[in-house]
Amino acid sequence: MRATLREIVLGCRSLLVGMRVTMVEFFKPVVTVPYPHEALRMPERYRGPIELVRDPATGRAICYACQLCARACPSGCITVEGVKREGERRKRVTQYQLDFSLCSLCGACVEACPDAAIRFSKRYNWATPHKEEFLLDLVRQLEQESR
Amino acid sequence: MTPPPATVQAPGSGETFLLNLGPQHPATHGVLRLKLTMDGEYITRAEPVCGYVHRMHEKMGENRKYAQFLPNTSRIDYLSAMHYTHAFVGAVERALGLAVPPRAEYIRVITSELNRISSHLVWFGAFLLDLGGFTPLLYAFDDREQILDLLEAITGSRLTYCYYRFGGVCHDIDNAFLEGTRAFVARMRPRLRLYHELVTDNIILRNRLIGIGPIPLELCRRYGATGPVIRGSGAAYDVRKTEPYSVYPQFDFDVPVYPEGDSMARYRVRMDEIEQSLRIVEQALERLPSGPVRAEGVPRVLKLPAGEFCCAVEAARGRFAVRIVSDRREIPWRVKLRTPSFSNLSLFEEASRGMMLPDAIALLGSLDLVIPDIDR
Amino acid sequence: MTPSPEQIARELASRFPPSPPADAPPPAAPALASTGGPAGATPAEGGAAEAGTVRMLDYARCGCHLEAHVQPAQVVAAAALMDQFGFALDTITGLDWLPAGRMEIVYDFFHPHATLRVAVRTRVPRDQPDVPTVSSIFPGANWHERETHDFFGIRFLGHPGLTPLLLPEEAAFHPLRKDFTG
Amino acid sequence: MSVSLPEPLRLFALLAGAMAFVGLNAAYLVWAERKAAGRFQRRPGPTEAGPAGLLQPVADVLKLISKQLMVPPGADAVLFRAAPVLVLVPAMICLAVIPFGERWVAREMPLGLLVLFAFGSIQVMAVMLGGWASRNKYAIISAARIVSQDVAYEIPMLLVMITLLMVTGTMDLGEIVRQQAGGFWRWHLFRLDANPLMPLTFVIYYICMLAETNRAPFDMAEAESELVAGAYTEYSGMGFGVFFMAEYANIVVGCATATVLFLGGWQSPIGVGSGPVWFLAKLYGLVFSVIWVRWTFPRTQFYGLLNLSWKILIPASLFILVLSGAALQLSGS
Repeated sequence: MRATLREIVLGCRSLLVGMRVTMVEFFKPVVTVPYPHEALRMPERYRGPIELVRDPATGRAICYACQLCARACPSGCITVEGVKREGERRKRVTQYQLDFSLCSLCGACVEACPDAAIRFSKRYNWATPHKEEFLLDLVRQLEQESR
Repeated sequence: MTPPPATVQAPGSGETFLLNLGPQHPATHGVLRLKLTMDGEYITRAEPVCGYVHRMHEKMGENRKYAQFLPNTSRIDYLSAMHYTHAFVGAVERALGLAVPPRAEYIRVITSELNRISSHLVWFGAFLLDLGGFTPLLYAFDDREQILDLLEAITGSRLTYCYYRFGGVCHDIDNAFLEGTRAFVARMRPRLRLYHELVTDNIILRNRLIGIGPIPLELCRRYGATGPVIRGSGAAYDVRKTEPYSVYPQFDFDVPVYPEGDSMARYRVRMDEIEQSLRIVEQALERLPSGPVRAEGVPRVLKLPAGEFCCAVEAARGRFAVRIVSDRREIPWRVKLRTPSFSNLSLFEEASRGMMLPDAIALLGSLDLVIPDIDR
Repeated sequence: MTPSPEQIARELASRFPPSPPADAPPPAAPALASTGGPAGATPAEGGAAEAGTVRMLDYARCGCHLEAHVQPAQVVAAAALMDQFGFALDTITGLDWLPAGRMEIVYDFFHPHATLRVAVRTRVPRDQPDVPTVSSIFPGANWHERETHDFFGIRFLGHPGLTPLLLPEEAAFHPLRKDFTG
Repeated sequence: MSVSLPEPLRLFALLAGAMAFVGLNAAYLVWAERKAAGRFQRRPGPTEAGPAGLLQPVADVLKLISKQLMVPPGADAVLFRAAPVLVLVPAMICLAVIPFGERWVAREMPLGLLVLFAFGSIQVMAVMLGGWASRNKYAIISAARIVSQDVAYEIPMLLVMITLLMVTGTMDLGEIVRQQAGGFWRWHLFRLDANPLMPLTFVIYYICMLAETNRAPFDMAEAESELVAGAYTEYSGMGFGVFFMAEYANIVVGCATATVLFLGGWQSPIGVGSGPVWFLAKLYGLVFSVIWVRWTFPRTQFYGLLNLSWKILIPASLFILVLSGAALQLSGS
């Protein structure tokens, strides 16, 4: 009897303590970010879909299609093609295709690149109902940016 | 299509009905299916059916180079990605005899323990959700968000970190991370007190957990249950202590053990582990050595010597072990992943016999399952 | 009371001696190899280690203290021995040694109270991969055996329900066999 | 009602008023609950539809109305369709007898309290009916739970009512409120002279009310983490919407009853300036506490709920009843 009464009293106390906790939280400011109106900035190392880096000297992509990224990729989602032009020491990238629907953003390609010719973009809120839109042509993307 | 007749008989009538809990059900946290043979609200047999998110990671391991398998390790148990990567790089480092620089080991410990806290916070929230309390989930996620922000800043990802490399870690940590982690540790202690006031001491919760779903130590041993499950049944089995890896022996921390074996014991183990992880993080921050974060002389083309190499870690849910069988090629002959949720769930059928449905759900929640970890 | 690796090794070696060839005298002492290199074998020599070999291993190197090779028929007795020593079943898995025409089943054990890892191994022919189940001793083996059956097609005789666990219900393929093609 | 209307018209106006009140009340209580839940959880709650999300209920209703009503194959179609209606109508009838102010009562009756209790328990049976008719195992388990929960909690509730009746001596709700005029110490909640355990009586009533309305922490019937949505699992569109509406209507009825019986109805706590404003303030204060409780506690276990009723609440309310009788006898009325 005594133990039961004690339990009831302690139990009621625990309930009141819990209600106090939520009431204190009730008057604190909200912690969420109202997403479409306000968005967080992605950190420096954020891993978005990769993009080609421009060589400031030439204005073109640094990439010379050495294929190391394509070989490092565990999902095989990178296809690179390059052409060697007359009088140039290295090949120039002509096509850099990324199948983002296969990419797991692991970063093996960026790490494998010997010349830092690819980097992560900060793109994160990206959705599409069409799978083909995830087939990215990074060379064209770079050209469009320069325009 | 006519559904099977549903009848509820009084207990003891011997007439049972089959209840399909899942694969889509609020309490199964993903796609686990429980085939429940029910006698009224009492469970006479609970048969877990898994494999709905089976991805055959082990086959993928046989098809790609060691470095290419690294991203997979984050995706087996997405809530303790750091630990899983740790086990895999650990096995490779053992095989190659790589000495990891101390700073890298310390960074691994800090990130692993932060990851453990964030995993336990998810469990805490989801468990309370199973028990019908929604508010603690959002409090826990608020705290977890702080960890995810910290880890995202150094790894570039919020869940699938893929941060460890053979012989070290990917990038060094910066001052902002150190400050942020200190601030988090300072913030978390009062938050734990809040959790105890709101949840642990709550009489409703205590009545729902104390004495419910008892798992004797013997049952844990025969099923190979590890992690908070076996520690909640009275065995101080923690891979960080029994099979020390990384620099864990240098830290002063306790292994929380509760002998009762009920859901409350497992709950308490995890809550205490958050506390202990905070202690480890604190110590690691204090003593963080300077130096490189990647070992010298890691071969560009990674080939392991022939033989088998195992490495086990204490993941948030228990013992995770990787076994690599190498035949000197660039890709492994076999990668075996021993996941804790698999063994922890396998005892559910025996442990839940004769329980009422809500109690069985409390038991299921207290096992802290991640379904992709079971299915791999 | 936690056993030492040497003690377990001696016990294993004396209980599961190498099967004597029909025309040779039984060995005088059980074979107990000293601390060796990495565990296991390579596909080329897959299945070379004879049943009855017990080897102490370099834990720092391969994450295991001890491995014992037994006959397929002896796995239940070996599991019972590990049970007596208070071990817990860690996992069961298969290995396909295609070049040697054999499959290997590895039983991993950990000790809940000690730093001790033991692997019990047995080898079966690839064309008839049968081995008795240990689920009567370690009920946890039930799922591990089902999984191993899924992946390798190894049949665990006496198993209470060897239905696919992770693979689809009607799956009749074994993806981790080396000759499996998607 | 100062304007006298012919009886059929009056009845019609009354019903229309009750329906409008129930609908609006439910819609905006949902909004309030979501806002409050948000604040308890440190998030803003609905914000997108209209200022501060005030149009959210309109959007919700439009969505629910536009959905197809499904009757699961093999279900008892008649009972399945009748259940939502049966759950809503009693709540409306109850609202009709509740005095919101001195003259603000739709239908004053000398036996108002009896009406409240007669119709108050129908809704639980209607939810059970819905669960039973759904031909869904989760719904049936839920229906079985509702029955035993209802049986367990009607008893202490009625015992508490008898205690209160001994104090008031009347079942006329208006009269009961009038007895409590003159300041908050005159409220039945604080009538310690009539029964020293009066606050405890209120607490027991409050717990029973939570259980009767299937509100957390006693929402075993819905129990979304166990039974998906319990008795409502198979209901779609407005079928579910009506259940939802009824849930809030029943909360209001339960809280209004508590206000009338214990908190002095429309009487001002300081004795002057009484009016319907006070009634609504007390009513929605209680409703807020119901929301607060829901967003604080986990759900009780089913046998925990029965234990609480049979082992604690019923003995306690019996004890209070005896004590009340003794006090009445001693004061020599």
